[in-house]
Amino acid sequence: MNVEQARAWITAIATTVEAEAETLTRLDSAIGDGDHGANLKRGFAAVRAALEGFEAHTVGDVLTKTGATLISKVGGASGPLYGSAFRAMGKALASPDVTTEQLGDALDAGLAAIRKLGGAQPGDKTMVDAWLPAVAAYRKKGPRAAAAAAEEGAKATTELRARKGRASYLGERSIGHQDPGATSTALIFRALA
Amino acid sequence: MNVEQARAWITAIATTVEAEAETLTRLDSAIGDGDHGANLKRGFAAVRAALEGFEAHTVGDVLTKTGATLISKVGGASGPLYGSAFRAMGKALASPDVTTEQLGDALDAGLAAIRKLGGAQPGDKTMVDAWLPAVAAYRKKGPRAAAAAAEEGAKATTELRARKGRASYLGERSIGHQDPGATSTALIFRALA
Amino acid sequence: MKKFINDPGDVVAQALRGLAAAHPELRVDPENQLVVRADAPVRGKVGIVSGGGSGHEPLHGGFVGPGMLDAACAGEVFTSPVPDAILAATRAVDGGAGVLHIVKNYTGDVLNFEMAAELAGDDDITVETVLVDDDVAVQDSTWTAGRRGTGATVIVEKVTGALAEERASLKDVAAIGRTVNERSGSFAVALTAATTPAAGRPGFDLPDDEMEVGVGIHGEPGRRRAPLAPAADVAALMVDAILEAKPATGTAIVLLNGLGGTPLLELYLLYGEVAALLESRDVRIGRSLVGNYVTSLDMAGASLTICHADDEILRLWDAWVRTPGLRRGV
Amino acid sequence: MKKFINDPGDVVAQALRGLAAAHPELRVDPENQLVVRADAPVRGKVGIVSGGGSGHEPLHGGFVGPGMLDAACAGEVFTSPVPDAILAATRAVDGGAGVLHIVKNYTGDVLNFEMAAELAGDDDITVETVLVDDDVAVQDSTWTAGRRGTGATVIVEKVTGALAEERASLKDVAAIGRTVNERSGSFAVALTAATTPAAGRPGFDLPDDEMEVGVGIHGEPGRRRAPLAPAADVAALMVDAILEAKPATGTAIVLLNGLGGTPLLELYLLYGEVAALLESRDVRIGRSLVGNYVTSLDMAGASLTICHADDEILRLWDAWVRTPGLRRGV
Ligand SMILES: Nc1ncnc2c1ncn2[C@@H]1O[C@H](COP(=O)(O)OP(=O)(O)O)[C@@H](O)[C@H]1O
Ligand SMILES: Nc1ncnc2c1ncn2[C@@H]1O[C@H](COP(=O)(O)OP(=O)(O)O)[C@@H](O)[C@H]1O
Ligand SMILES: [Mg+2]
Ligand SMILES: [Mg+2]
Ligand SMILES: [Mg+2]
Ligand SMILES: [Mg+2]
Repeated sequence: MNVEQARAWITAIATTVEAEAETLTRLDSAIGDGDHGANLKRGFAAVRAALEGFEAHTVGDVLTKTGATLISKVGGASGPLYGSAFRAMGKALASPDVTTEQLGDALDAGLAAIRKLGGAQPGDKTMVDAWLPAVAAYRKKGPRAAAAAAEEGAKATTELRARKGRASYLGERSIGHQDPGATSTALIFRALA
Repeated sequence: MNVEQARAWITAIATTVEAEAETLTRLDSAIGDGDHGANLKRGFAAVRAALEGFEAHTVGDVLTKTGATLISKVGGASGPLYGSAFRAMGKALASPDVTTEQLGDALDAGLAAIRKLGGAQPGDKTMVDAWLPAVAAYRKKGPRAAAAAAEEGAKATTELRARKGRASYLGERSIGHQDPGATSTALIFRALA
Repeated sequence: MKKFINDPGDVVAQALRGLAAAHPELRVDPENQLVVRADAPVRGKVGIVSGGGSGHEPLHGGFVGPGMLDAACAGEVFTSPVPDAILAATRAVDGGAGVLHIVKNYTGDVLNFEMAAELAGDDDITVETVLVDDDVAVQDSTWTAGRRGTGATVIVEKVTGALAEERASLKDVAAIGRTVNERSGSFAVALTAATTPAAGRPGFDLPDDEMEVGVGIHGEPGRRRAPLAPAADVAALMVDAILEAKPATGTAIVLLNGLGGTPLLELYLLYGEVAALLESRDVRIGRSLVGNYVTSLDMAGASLTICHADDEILRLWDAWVRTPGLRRGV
Repeated sequence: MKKFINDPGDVVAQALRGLAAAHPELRVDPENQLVVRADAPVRGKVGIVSGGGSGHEPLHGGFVGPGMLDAACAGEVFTSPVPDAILAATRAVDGGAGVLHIVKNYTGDVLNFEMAAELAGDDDITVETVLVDDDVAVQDSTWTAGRRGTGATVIVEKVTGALAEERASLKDVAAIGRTVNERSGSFAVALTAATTPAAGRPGFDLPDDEMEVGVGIHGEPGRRRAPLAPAADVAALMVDAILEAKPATGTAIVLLNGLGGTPLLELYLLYGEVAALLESRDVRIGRSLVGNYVTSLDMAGASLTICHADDEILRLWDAWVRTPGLRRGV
């Protein structure tokens, strides 16, 4: 992945998040506070604007800028979590062109950042449940497999009982609904495929 | 009408007002504030209680007590208006047994009290539009005709534009709805028939 | 009907019991539906009584206390109080300097207060009445019961209360009340209808894309129905109607009042539009108040009141007051 | 969706413009969504910053002013503010004695405030944090993100604000905030769901004969659904839940808080039931507050907060304060 491809990835995320904002909000209304779609739409619109005219020398520059902007503009739980993930990836990719393996390591660093900040375990019904299988699949079989694994991970959150984030307040009643954050993670990986 | 018959009239009003309270409230919701049924139900329940064990020597005693109780318990526009009407009737009937003609005069005195206090003209879409034709019919043809005339007068308010009371705020929009106060006046005369 | 009540037939008295528990500094009589300031009657001070149907809280009971009302009569929901209660309140606050009745112009309120004033006269209590009729949505009094009393009532109560506290005469207290009323105009827009406990359903049906314009505070429909509009347009509609009926003079006291079901976030947003418009019309906003003061149960909507004040009114508006609903300087 | 707004995507900044117009005594920055007390930073005084998602007005912006908060950050509706805004607020109120962050316990609020505190540390500003987690409807923190911060936030903000005004140290101000939180429990019941401007429809569907029990203030459904019940039963349910989690000690400060769409008449009625129940449980109510303080947009419902106070907390609760939402003694 080179700088232009990194930009293209982020733009693709922005586009898909915009298109799916209502779905994300609907999912978040069921077990959260109904703002996940609006949050990410606002965030990635700001990222799009921030990257315009921004001089990026490395892939990491693009991703770090993305992360910093998300932190500055999103708020909520997903802002710091996704923001930290992109910042961690940016830190790991300090060159103009990176290999698939390097990107795999960076995705893993992103996951680690989310887990460190949010403290979620796999199975807690969060974005971790899409991000984790996606990173594993990426390393073994590349971006398409990663997208499929994220999607599957997101779907599988439906059966889980939430133990982190807002959905955890619902206890048993969180079961039967797909996690919005895991769903947006699937969009991030779909944009990479 | 003797004292017992006067009591029976008031009891009959209480019963019919209770039965029709929801209708009155529905009518009052359309062009007023939706309390006319509750107001009269509360008022006549209090009248019923006040008359129990109350020693009445004249027809007037019964009606004056009724009027005073309505004033004390109803509130709103209809409390003072109906209360004053019954008090005026009571004043006019200071004997244990009264003739049809005397009752006719008393009903007219009741109407006069309503008009004096509220200042409504015929055609203003108020209780006056039922009370006025009822008194005229009572004098000419007795209680049944009075009840029919009141009913007809009440129905005819539908086409009128209100110029008094709460319905007047609606201007043109008051047209097409039957006046709640005229409707309850029809109940009062129905109970007399 | 979804309400925190026990029995639709016994709402007001039970709510007054709660008011009594929350405000030991008030004398509350749930039986007769009265709220009286604890130290009434205040010797030598004009007593001020207001009241009306319940469902408009904090009006009137929430404005009882030093610097504002001496007593409030709480009628049944949307039903004016009865003369007995008004008389009892009048007696309770008569400190020898006479009693002012502040009455919102509705047929029921007017008649019941009139009867009470007559009865008080029999007791040799001097009563003056200020009739509040600020709602400019009601246009022609030869065709109607006259303009309704709405938001300006708060300003009349505050200003007369402050002047009475200075031991002014009944005549002067009544006079300033009338001046405030004359200089005030109000206009309301509703997005939903109120549901009274007695009726159990909304007073009118309003489609999702429409609003009631020129609505009252008793669940009655408004002057007309209009398509739902942005806050900026609603503000313009209110400001236009008020300034047309009551052209600007002096410095304005502006009350943007929620009708009960509208969040404060929206009230502030709407107030921002109102303030910008008034500035563009060269109306100087001297004081403002944004919040729920004269409500209509759970009705979503807002009313705007503009009082073109003079220095004396501003001074009395700024004076100290200690009531559950309005507190300043103590 | 029926709301007084212009654009669902631009509600908070526009509402802050209205707040600025209504309260010239505050410094409002609609761009960065900050509300700062006019004389900040106050030299030698601990600065107090709170904030969170908007939609809970008057919390937090309405509690900015002498005696309470020095600054509030208003996030998007139901979305915690971003670290940049919190950092800007922290800088604006740092008078050299350190800054207290009052944070309601939600993942988003915690993470964003943490990041801001770290950044403030880089500026050599000492930050302490009080985490408010009073909602006893959330039970087991190994299964959840922990108890939510709700009504007790008002008491924490008032009490810490009063102590800071006396020039107490950051350590002491934080300590009393934590004590208030520990001694407080809250529980909410909703009759309808809130509608956010972004979603445009109620957060959940609730049948006409049911209520959400143990609900939060962000439109999320509650712990369970129950048949609609009389006010007396709702009061019992709230009181039981709170006293079980936080048994009585000392004198209680009781806050019966409306969630936005419930009329004051009903809140007082419900408070009457709560007060009677507490008396029967030998809980002494020392202070009470009934009204809309921590709302959830237009949600019909109420929350009860009981803080088992000590003398110091009562003294600070009674201290003077001058904010749009709470005013006393000035
Ligand atoms: N502690 C956590 N660790 C990882 N992910 C989390 C955590 N808490 C919440 N999330 C994710 O954040 C999503 C919600 O994001 P969003 O709606 O934007 O924030 P908020 O809950 O503050 O409204 C959840 O669906 C979940 O996937
Ligand atoms: N000025 C008036 N003269 C005669 N009748 C009136 C007048 N004003 C109102 N009414 C009658 O009172 C009725 C309303 O009574 P009610 O609903 O009990 O009182 P309110 O309008 O105070 O709620 C109207 O339908 C009308 O018939
Ligand atoms: Mg959310
Ligand atoms: Mg009526
Ligand atoms: Mg009425
Ligand atoms: Mg949120």
